[in-house]
Formats: sequence, C-alpha cells, structure tokens
Amino acid sequence: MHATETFPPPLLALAGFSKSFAGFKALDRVDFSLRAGEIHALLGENGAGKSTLIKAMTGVVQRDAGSLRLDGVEIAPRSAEEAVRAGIATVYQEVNLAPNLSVAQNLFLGRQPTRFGLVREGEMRRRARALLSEFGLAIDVSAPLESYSVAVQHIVAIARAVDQSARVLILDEPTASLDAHEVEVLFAVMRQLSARGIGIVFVTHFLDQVYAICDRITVLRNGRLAGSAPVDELPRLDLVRLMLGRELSEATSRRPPASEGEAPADVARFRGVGKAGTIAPFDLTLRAGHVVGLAGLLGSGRTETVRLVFGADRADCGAVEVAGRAVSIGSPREAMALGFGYCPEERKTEGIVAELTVRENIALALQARRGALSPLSRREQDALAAKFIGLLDIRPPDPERPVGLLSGGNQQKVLLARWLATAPRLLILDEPTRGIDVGAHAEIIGLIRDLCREGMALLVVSSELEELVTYADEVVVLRDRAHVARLSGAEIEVSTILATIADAPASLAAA
Amino acid sequence: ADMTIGFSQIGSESGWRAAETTVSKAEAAKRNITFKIADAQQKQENQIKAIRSFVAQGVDAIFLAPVVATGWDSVLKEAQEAKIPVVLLDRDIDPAGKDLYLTAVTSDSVHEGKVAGEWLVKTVAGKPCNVVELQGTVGASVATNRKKGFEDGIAGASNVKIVRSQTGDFTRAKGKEVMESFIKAEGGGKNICAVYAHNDDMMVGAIQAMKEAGLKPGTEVLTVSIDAVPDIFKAMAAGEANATVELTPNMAGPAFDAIIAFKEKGTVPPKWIQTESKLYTQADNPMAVYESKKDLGY
Amino acid sequence: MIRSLSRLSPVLATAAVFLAGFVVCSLIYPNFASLRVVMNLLTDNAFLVIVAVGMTFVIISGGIDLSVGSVIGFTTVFLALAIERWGVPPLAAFVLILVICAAFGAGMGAIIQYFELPPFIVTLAGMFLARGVSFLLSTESLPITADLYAHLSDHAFRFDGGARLTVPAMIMLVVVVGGMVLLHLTRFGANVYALGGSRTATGLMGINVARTTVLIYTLSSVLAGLAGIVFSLYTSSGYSLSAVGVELDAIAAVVIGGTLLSGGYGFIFGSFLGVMIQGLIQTYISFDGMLSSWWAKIATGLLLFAFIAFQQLTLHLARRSRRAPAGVHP
Amino acid sequence: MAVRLPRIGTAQIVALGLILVANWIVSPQFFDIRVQDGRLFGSLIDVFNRGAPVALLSIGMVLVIAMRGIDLSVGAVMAICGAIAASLADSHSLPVVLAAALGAGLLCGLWNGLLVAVLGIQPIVATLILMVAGRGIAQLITEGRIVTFTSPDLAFLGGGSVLGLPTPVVLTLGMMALTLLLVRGTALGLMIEATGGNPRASALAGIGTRLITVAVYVWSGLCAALAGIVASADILGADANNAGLWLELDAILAVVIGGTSLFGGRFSILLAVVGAFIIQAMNTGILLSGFPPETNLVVKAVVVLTVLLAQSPRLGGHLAGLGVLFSRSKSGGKRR
Ligand SMILES: Nc1ncnc2c1ncn2[C@@H]1O[C@H](COP(=O)(O)OP(=O)(O)OP(=O)(O)O)[C@@H](O)[C@H]1O
Ligand SMILES: Nc1ncnc2c1ncn2[C@@H]1O[C@H](COP(=O)(O)OP(=O)(O)OP(=O)(O)O)[C@@H](O)[C@H]1O
Ligand SMILES: [Mg+2]
Ligand SMILES: [Mg+2]
Repeated sequence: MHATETFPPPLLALAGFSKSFAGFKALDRVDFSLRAGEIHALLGENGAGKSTLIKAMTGVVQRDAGSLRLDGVEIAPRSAEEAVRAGIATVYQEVNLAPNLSVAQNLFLGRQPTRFGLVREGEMRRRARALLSEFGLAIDVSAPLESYSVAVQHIVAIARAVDQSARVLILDEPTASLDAHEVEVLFAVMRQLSARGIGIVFVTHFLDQVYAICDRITVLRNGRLAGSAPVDELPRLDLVRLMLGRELSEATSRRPPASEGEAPADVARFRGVGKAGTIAPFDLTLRAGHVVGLAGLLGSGRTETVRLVFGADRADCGAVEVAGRAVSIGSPREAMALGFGYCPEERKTEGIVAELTVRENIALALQARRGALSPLSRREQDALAAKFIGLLDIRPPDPERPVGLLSGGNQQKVLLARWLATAPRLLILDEPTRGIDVGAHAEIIGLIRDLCREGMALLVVSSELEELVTYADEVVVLRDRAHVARLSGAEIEVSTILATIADAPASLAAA
Repeated sequence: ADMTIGFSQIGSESGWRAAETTVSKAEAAKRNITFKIADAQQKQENQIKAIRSFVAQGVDAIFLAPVVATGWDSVLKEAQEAKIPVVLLDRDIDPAGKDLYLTAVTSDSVHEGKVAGEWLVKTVAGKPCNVVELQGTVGASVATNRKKGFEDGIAGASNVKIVRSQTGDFTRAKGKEVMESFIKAEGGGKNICAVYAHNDDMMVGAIQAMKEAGLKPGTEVLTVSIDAVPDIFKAMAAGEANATVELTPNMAGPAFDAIIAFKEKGTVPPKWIQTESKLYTQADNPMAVYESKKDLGY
Repeated sequence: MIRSLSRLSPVLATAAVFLAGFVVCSLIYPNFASLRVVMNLLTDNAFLVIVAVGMTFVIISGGIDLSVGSVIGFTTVFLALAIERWGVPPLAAFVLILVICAAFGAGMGAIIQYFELPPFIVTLAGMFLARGVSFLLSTESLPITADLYAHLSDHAFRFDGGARLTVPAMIMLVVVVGGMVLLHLTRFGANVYALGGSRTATGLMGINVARTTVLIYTLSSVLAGLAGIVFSLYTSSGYSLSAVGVELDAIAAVVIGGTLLSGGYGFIFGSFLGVMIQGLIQTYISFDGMLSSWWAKIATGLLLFAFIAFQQLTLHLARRSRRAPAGVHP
Repeated sequence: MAVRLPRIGTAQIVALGLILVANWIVSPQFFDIRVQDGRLFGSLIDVFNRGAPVALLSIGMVLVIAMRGIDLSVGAVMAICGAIAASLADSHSLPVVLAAALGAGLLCGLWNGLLVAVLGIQPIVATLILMVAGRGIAQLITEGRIVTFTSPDLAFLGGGSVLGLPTPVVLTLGMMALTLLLVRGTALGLMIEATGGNPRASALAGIGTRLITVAVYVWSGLCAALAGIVASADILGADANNAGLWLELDAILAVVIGGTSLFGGRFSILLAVVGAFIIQAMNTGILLSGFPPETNLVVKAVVVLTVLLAQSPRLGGHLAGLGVLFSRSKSGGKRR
C-alpha cells in the first residue's frame, strides 16, 4: 500500500517500531508517518497495539527497536516529559491526571503561571476557565478533578494536551466517554489545530468519527502494520476488513419488535426511589427479557440512577419490589442476593482489580455471591475463564495474565464476563461498549440480545444512541438529574431521543 | 512535710526501674509528700517536657532520673530561675551542669562493674578464665560504665579475658538469645568460664540458655551480674548464679531527706550522696534476701 | 468555594479538637491556661514539628520516611563531635551536616525511584544505617559547650510569667510557614500532591517524577537534619540514642493532622496541630502526675482515641450534607 | 527462549540461602546440629526457634498488609497476652491459660478491626492507639515487674520440643498451615487480594469488605497472642516492658521482604515467614560473628538493602533484558 510517501516530508516518522512484553510481541516492526496539519486515524482491534505504539513513541514505554524522526530530526524521548518538551503532547487512553488535584492544577501542572516562584492561583484559575470554555465547559476549576465524571475528566485531559501541543497532538480514544455534543466541540478544536499545522493522531473505535474528521487512516492488526491510506481511498467495509482481517457479521440492525401478547414478568419495580441532591425520585420497571436504556447528557444522572438501583448508593426515599416482594437494597451485596449485577462505568477505579488475573477477575462476583467459605474450585474457575474468554473473544486468551496488562477494551470484556458469570436476573450495564472495537461491539450487542432472549432483564446506560436503539425496548431520557421521558415502541429513534434530550439546556453548565 | 515534688522518671523498662518507682512512692507517702511522677518512656525530650511542666505547675522540688548525662543545662537553668531545687536520682549528669542541681543520689556504675570484676578475679584465683559479656543497650551510659568498671576490675589479672561481648538490651529474652549464640560460638560453651551481665535480667535469660545447652551455671560457668533483683537470688539459692552487685532502688529516700532538710533548715546537702554497691554471693543467704525484696515492686 | 472549604475540614476538625482539649485541660488545672504552657508546647515540640513538616511532604507524595529519628540522632552526634572534637565552627558544622543529610535523603530517594523499592523499607534501612553510624561515631553522650550554643539556648523572647519564645520555637515557626508556602503555593508542591494522587499519571503528564521523588526525600532528610540541629540546641549535646521512635510520633502527628497515609491529601498546618495535640496529651498527663507508668500509657492511648474519634465525628457531621468524596476508603 | 526461573520466591529463598552461607563463613560450626535432651540443638535451629515470634507476627501481618492496612499494635498485643499467660500459668490449667491469652489477642484484634472498618480511622493511627495503650495494659497486668512462672505445661510451649523440633517452630508451622488452609482453602485469600488491590471495585463486586477487614485484624491479634505466649514461655516469665518491643517493624519488614506490597493486593504467607527467618538469620549471624555491638545496625542496614536490591523489579528487568539480548544475539547469529 502507501508505504512510502516522498512529498511533503512527514512531520513525524516512525520506522520499524517493535516492542515485546515478556515474549509477547505487542508491536512488530511498525512504520507510521504523520504530516503537518493532518488528522490521522490510528485504528485496530482491542489489543492491536495502538496504545503501545503511542507510548513507545513518547518514551513512556521503552521500545525494543525503531527510530523516530520529528521534522526529519531523529529524536528519542525517554519520558513523557521529554516528549512534551520536543513538542509532542498526548492524551493517554485512561484518564491520566491527578484525581486529587484541582481541575486548574491538572490543566497547568508543571507549567503553572508563577511570580517569584509562587504559583499565581487566581491567574491560573482564570486561564483554566478560559481554556475549558473553548470546550464548552463551565465548572468550578478549583474543585478536585475526581469530583467530576469521567467525561469531564477526559475533557480536562484533552484541554491540557491541546494547550501544550506545539507540533504533534496524540489522542488515544478521547471520545470514548464523550457524548455527541462534546465530540462536536472536540472536533472543532481539532480542526482549528490542524489548520495551524499541528499534526494530530486520533485513536477511536467509532468509525463515523473517523470519516467525519480524519484525513488518513493507519490500521494495526496484532501488532503489525495492516495498512495505511487516505480516508477517501478506504471505504468503510474495506476498513473493517483491514482491521479484523475478516468480514464483519453485521449485527447492527434494528431489533425485531418484542412479540406482543404475553406480558413479560416484572423483575423489579422501583417506585419513587431517589436521593436528595443526587437524583430526583423516579419510577422504573424492569422486566424479564426487556432492555431499558438510559439516555441523557453527561451528568444527567444516569450513573446515579443505576447506582441507586444496585445499592451502591443508598436511596433516601421510595419503595422497591423484586419479583413481587417488597425489599430494601442497602448495599451491592443485597442487590446481588436479589440477582442483580452491575458493570460500572469507571472500570479502572470501580471495575477491575488490576493485579489479579483474568481468571480471578471473572470469578470475583460469583465467588462473592457464594460466600468465602464455598470457594470455586480451580477447575470451575478455569472453566469459567475459558468459557468467557471464548465467548467474548478476550485477547490475549491467557487466563493467568494480570488484567491490568490487558488493553482497555479487553479489560471491559473481562468486567462484563465477571457479571455474566453470576447469571443475574437483572444486569445493569453502564457504558458497556466504551472503548470496545467494532468487532467486539457487534458481539456485545449480539450478546445483549441473547441475554434478553434468555429472559434476563437489562438496564443499559449508553451514550451511543445508534447502538441503544438497536436493542432497547424502552428508553428513559434523563435531564438535570431527573427522569423526564419514557419512550417505547416506535418512539425509539435516534432523532426522537435527541429531540427529547435537546429540550434540556444544551450546555454542560447546568450542574 | 507539706510539699509537692515532681519526679521525671525515665520509664518503666525493667523490673528494677519499677521497683525504684514503687519505693519512691512509698518513701514519699511516709513523709506526707505529694509526689508527681512523669514517665518519659526512655526519651530525653519527654523528660525535658516534664521538667518544664513541673516548673509551670510550680512544684516545690524536682527529682530527675536523667536518661542521659548531657543536655540538661537549659531546662535546669529554667528550674533554677524559678527557684525550684533539682535532685538527681540514680544517674549523674555531665560535670558542666554541677551548679544546676542541689545534689545527686546515685550509685557509681563504674564502681559496680569494678566490684563485679574484682569478685571474679578473686574467685578464679589465678586460673585462666574466658569471660563472655552481656552488655546493656548500646549507648546507654550505665552499659558503658559497667563495661568500663568491669574491665578496670579485671585489668590486673591477665588470666581473665573477655572473649565475647554483645548487647542483650538489658532484657531477659535478648540475654537468652545472645547467650545461646555465645555458647554455639564458643564450642558448645566448653570454653566459657564465666558470664558477666550488665544486669540481672539478662543473666536470668543467660542461665536458662546455659541450662538448655546442658551447661551448669553456677558451677561449670560462673556468673556475676548487677542490680540484685529478687529473681537472681532465687537462682543463687538454686546454685545457678554466683554473684550480684546491688543497686538499691531506694534513691528517693535520701533525696527526700536532703530536700526536707534544705527547705526547712536550709542545710545544703553534699553534691553527691553515693549509695552502696553491695556484693551478694551464694554465701549471703539468698533466700532471705529474696523474701525481703520480693514485695518491693521488682 | 464551598468545595475548597470542605477540603480544609480535616484541618478545621483537628483545630477544633485541639482547642477543645486545651479548654478542658484549663478547666481541670488552673495553671494550664498560661502563656508559659503554650510557649512550652512550641519549644518542646519544635524538633518534632520540623520533622513532621518534612514527613508531610513525603506522606502526601505517597511515601513514608522512617529514617528521620535516626537522622536526628546522627546529626546531634555529628555536631557534638565536629564542634567539640574536630574544632569545626558551629555554623560551618550546621552547613556540613545539612549537606550530609541532603545527600543521605537524595540517596534514599534515588534508591526508591530507580530500583522501584517500597519507601517503607528503604527508609527503614536508612533508619538502621543512620543510627548504626552514630553508634560507630560515639556511644557516649557528648556535651556541646560552644559559645554559640550557650548564646542560642539562652536567647529567647521573654514574656510575663516566665513564658519564653525560644530559638528552636522560632526556627520551627519559620519552617512551618516555609513548608506551607512550598507545599501549597509552588509548582514543586503541586507535583508532590500529584505524585500522591497518581504516580503513573504524574509521569504521563510530563512531570519529572524521578527528580521530584529525590527532592522530596532530600527535603525530608534536610528537615530531619535541621530538627537535629534544633534538638542539639535544645539539649546542648549529642547522643546516639536521641530521638528514638520520633518517626512514629511524626507520622502519627501528620495523620492526626488530616493527611491521608495513602497520599494525595494533607496540610502542613494539620501536621503542626497534630504535634500540638500529642504535646497537649503529654502535658496533661504530666500535670496530672498521679498516673503510674502504665496508666500514663493507657491514658495516652485513650486520649489519642478520644481525639481521633472526635475528629472523625466532626468530619462525619461536616460531610453529611455533602456527597461522599470518591476514593476515600479505610 | 531463555529459561525462566520461577519468579515467585526465588529472590527470598536465594537471600536466605546466602545469609545462611554467610553465617557459616563467620561461624564454621553454624550448620552443626546435635541432639540435646531429645531436642535438636545448633545455630541453624536457633535461627528458626528465635525467629518464631516474628514469623508468627508476620503471618497475621501479611494478611493485614494485603488488605492495605498495617498493624502497629502486634508488639504490644504480644506483651499483653504474654503477661496474661504468665500470670495465670501457675494457678490455672494450660487450656484456661491459652484460652485467656488467645482471647485477649482476639479482643485486641477486634478493637483494631472495628476502629479501621467501622470508624474509618486510618490503620496506622488506629493501631498506634493500641500500640501505646497496649504496652500500658501489659504493664498494668504485671505492675511493671517481670512475672515469672514455673508451670512446665506453659514452659513446654517455649522450651519443649516435638519430634526434635523446638515447640515454637512447630507452633509457627502449625499456625502457618492453619492460616494457609483458612485463606487459600477458601476464597478468603482471593477476597483479601481483591479488596487490597481495589477496595471500591471489590465492594461493588459484592465482597463484604468490612467483615473481612475486621476478620483480618482479629487474625493478626491471634497470631500476636500466640507469639506473646511463645515469648513468655521461652523466658519463663512475662516481661511486659520489653516483650515484642519494636517487633512490629520486624514483622512488617518480613512481610515486605516476602514480596507483599504495602499498598495491598497479592500476598504470600509462606514468603512472609521466609522473610522473618531471613531477618533472624541475619540477627543470629551478627551475634555469632563477634563484631562489636556498635556495628549491628550498620550490618543490618547493609544486608536489608542488599536483599531488597536483589529483589528489585528494576534489577530483575535488567537481568531479563540481558537474557533477551543474549537469546537475540544467538538467534541473530543463526540467521546471518
Ligand atoms: N505492560 C504490559 N505488559 C504486558 N503486556 C502488555 C503491556 N501493555 C500492553 N500489553 C499488551 O500489548 C497488547 C497491545 O495493547 P494496547 O494497549 O496497545 O492495545 P490497543 O490497541 O490500545 O487496544 P484498545 O483498543 O483495547 O485500547 C495487548 O495484548 C496488551 O495485553
Ligand atoms: N457538566 C458538568 N458540570 C459539573 N459537574 C458535572 C458535569 N458533568 C458531570 N458532572 C459531575 O459528575 C457527576 C457524574 O454524573 P453522572 O455520572 O450521573 O452522569 P451520567 O449521566 O452518568 O453521565 P456520564 O456517565 O455519561 O458521565 C455528577 O454528579 C456531577 O457532579
Ligand atoms: Mg488502547
Ligand atoms: Mg455515567
């Protein structure tokens, strides 16, 4: 393919990048080039090596071989610090900021405005507000970063990198936790930067976004360069084939309308459940074989809703009925005893246990439900791990690998496996497809449908409305931490949902 | 006498120290003195704090059992400015501070070591004798002095040699552990003729170690230690220990008398009231001594 | 702004606890509520506060420094020998020891950083080493008779009723203010917090983690050295067994002051208050004076418990209206 | 492919071996073992016998640390339980004595656990309270004296032997086996590692983190109680002033030498115990060497640092890197 470009000379050129982890080849002689002013998509399946390539580029991971030229000059940054000094700013895949520092400190850490060596707090906050307003974010910049949702944190990380980038800006899945509106804002900023001649590397699993903004695409597969081409020379189907190395079994059609007639049994009914200052009291009915989707802008209270349902936060009003019996859900344990499962949104801090192996992470919830004194035998654990590694195509298929060493998307699958293993009556998924590649995406959607068919009740939070409409039987729209509308049947269309959401003030400033 | 005296005690690190505290309280009660004890948990800084707070409380006199010899100048000057007399108990301080306290009631720990050494020299009577030494806590002045005194005591006798010397931290457990390794390192203990321990507690541990190794302390291996706590007399009565040098726990008694005389009659006591360093051996009816000592709070 | 105030609530709770304790003590002992007692608290705990300031940096960065007590001991012995035996002028000896301490701290920091070893153990080895070297230097307690020492230990602002603001107390106050400026108002301070929040993230944000780590341990050791100088002024002597166990007192003070041992949160002023609370407990016990050694220990523990439980309660009440902060787990 | 050594535990076992060899160099009779009164007798046996209390402590400590906690009170708990055992020994039967002492340890652990899990106090301060007060309680029991006893039953736990092995060693092995059975034979071990690794995620996965926290501190209290009984039985008396003094640091050191991170997560009981014996081997070596005691700490510092450096992931990385280089140059040689 377009292996050699002679003109114009690339801004950034990587040649022969290789990297192995304990014998496992994560990168195998990868070449990559980025031109000034270009927005270059770096694509590939989960675990293809995108993040590793980026880290090897910026010196966060020491590469085994390969050379790197910036403006034709060979450079070899040995740490993120040196990369930044060379003019390469990066947003790494997981939000990588200091959660305990204020938003403003996070934006300017290491380059705060100072006078006589003292940080000028006021000036820094002013600049922080100005910078964030470019992204349509008006928040208290002196509050600790961790008091905001992942999405806000991600925008802060992007803003920091954008503000730092002199020559090259690398964004590793920046849009995973953003909603349509934020994505638009981000794209506007990216276009502005590329117009200034800054080269941008953009990693994403949303192919729409690739075609919306990118100039060129490079695809990695299993650590190797699979191909590189200008966007207009690589139509969608070819791209998918290039990424997967096979055809995609298309699963993204509308779900068949639920068969009328027999009304499915109620699994759980929530009446007037709410928590002051968090989410207004809401009603919610979850039925066997039914998917309820939660849609809304960032911070609209979706996560809060599901946390109350699962007992991760304690509701201060309302009544809950499970299988016709009045219950109270005061803790995740109680919810699990009722047959609930919950895949949280923040997989790093609330989901995976990084040190433990894939097998152990998968077994964790099931084990917790059975109690410490009736341990799953090693054989049962192995069987469980093998089953879900196969079912969800977790890569590498090594049950004994610590989960922390898996790529982001594969971590998400492990998390899903943990809850599927408990065979819950009600499964709550908060952004289940975040960071998952196209192939796996289709598989997970297929899986959600299968689970439905088997009679599981599902409650799904998703920012991807196209996806939501393919499987939801009912969509609840949230706005300003309250449930504002319930759509069902023919109302479940992206445009209807958008319109319902749009009744709300579009800005995030509402909070 | 109707007075309040503050006592900055080092801590409660050993039976002897507990006995000193108990005896001091009893002596104070005998004389109708309000006696405030501040326990410093082995820290000089705590003792300084305690003295400051005694000064702040306006006590009539301060007793100090200094954990180290140096570093008392400024706080004692404060006491002096507040016109509160200070009496040192059990240990002395650096000579530079001589005019900062009224008197010191102490034994001479170099002398104690010397008494022990001289006893050993006399007992072995010219026969060659390899001694192993169980030192007190490294850096503690008592340990340094008792070591020095013992070395002085055996200086004249070339037949008596210290072959091994390790710290047993003044405790039974460490004394036992160190003795165990001495026995191994000295050919199963056959080369050891005598054990010298800087306190009785370590010796009690060492005696156990010797017994467990099949040695016969008190006969095969001579023992000499310092403090004269009740348990060593039990061992002596059983023929497992040979000698101990007494360090009396009653330092406060003479100190109270000196203070009362000073306050009531203005009698200035001598700078040093030395307590006796009495040697006890198996010949001194150890069981009787044990009985007399066992209720003193050791 | 409410959010920033609520971040301060551990310090406010600690301050409230301290004041309440002081009032209670004053009600029990009439002599207690005097300037003299307050000044004594400052002087007697000066070296501990200085160490605690350094420890605050270390703990906020997610580390720990167990070597500080031994460094104090080493410093006092070194100063005594240098000034009295080797004839080094006191001021030169001060500079010399601070340089040695800096090198020592930098060494520990470098080992922690480059060999990826847990700070607890590296500094524990540092603790053995510093104490061991002071034993090798001298096991005796050595008086320091230099004029400067006599002068400095006599020098003090005197107030009515025998209260004195001494040189150690003044040095301590300067260190507290300096520490607050450094931690809360400089880039270095922000980096320290960032390290405690997330080490990897800090590296990814382009902060030189290695340099910051080395600097933090250097700072801690230098402050321990300074505390050693203050200690030697306080006692006019050097002794290899001085300040044993001070590291635990300092850590406790820092944690009582509202700093999280897991790193990322904390305040210098809280640590100062933490030391003061401990000092208050000791002063109370020595004012009482009727407690036997063991009852004194039990009382210390119970008072510590009472203070912490009260602090916890205050925090709980302050927090009740707000959303529970993320990430704080016992 | 370069041959890879089993990663887990190699460093610790090599370290223990090297220190034992060093001991043999400073003291040639180190490995001599003879039978004395039906009990094995020799320096090597001493290492295990003297190391028993710290090994016992480290069994409890490793669990606490795996949960992201720390237990500073173990030394004081040792003193309390030793004091109780010694004061009851001559007037009560052994089962009563043991029940009382172990029960006290259990209560101490419960107190720590409640402070940490229920009141939410940071572990280091929570256990500091008992570290300070506990020593006082122990002294209160003995009134600051060394309480001696003559009961041969209790004495057997310190100085006796089972099949030639000193009782403390047997007790340690027994306690280790019991603990292994409890945490590895059930899912407790997994839950402890999960909670230590990510408490929030574990709570959301339905693990009863509070209960486990309390249980772990209780276990640490029990281990400390047993260590205290052994220490008392050894010297036929309770020395409340000094029993277990500073041993909490040794126990923590043992755990860390055993490769468990102070930030919780993965743990190894076996290696923690090996860590305890490494420390004791070093101490015994120092005693045997005949160096003046002033040098003890310096030697200790150097040895600890060396053991740690040998374990450093970085150093391991360098070695692995060498291995890769080596294998690569070989295969490269073939290709050309
Ligand atoms: N530190 C590490 N140690 C061992 N293996 C690693 C390490 N980091 C990454 N890997 C492995 O390298 C492979 C590539 O991972 P990488 O994170 O680059 O994937 P990715 O393309 O970014 O995937 P995703 O889309 O899911 O983010 C994965 O199989 C991962 O398990
Ligand atoms: N724009 C914003 N301004 C201020 N705070 C916000 C904003 N967005 C989110 N937050 C904070 O983040 C918290 C998370 O909100 P929540 O998790 O309920 O959002 P959500 O609807 O689940 O959205 P998402 O999960 O997509 O981020 C909110 O409670 C709020 O404190
Ligand atoms: Mg990635
Ligand atoms: Mg959410």
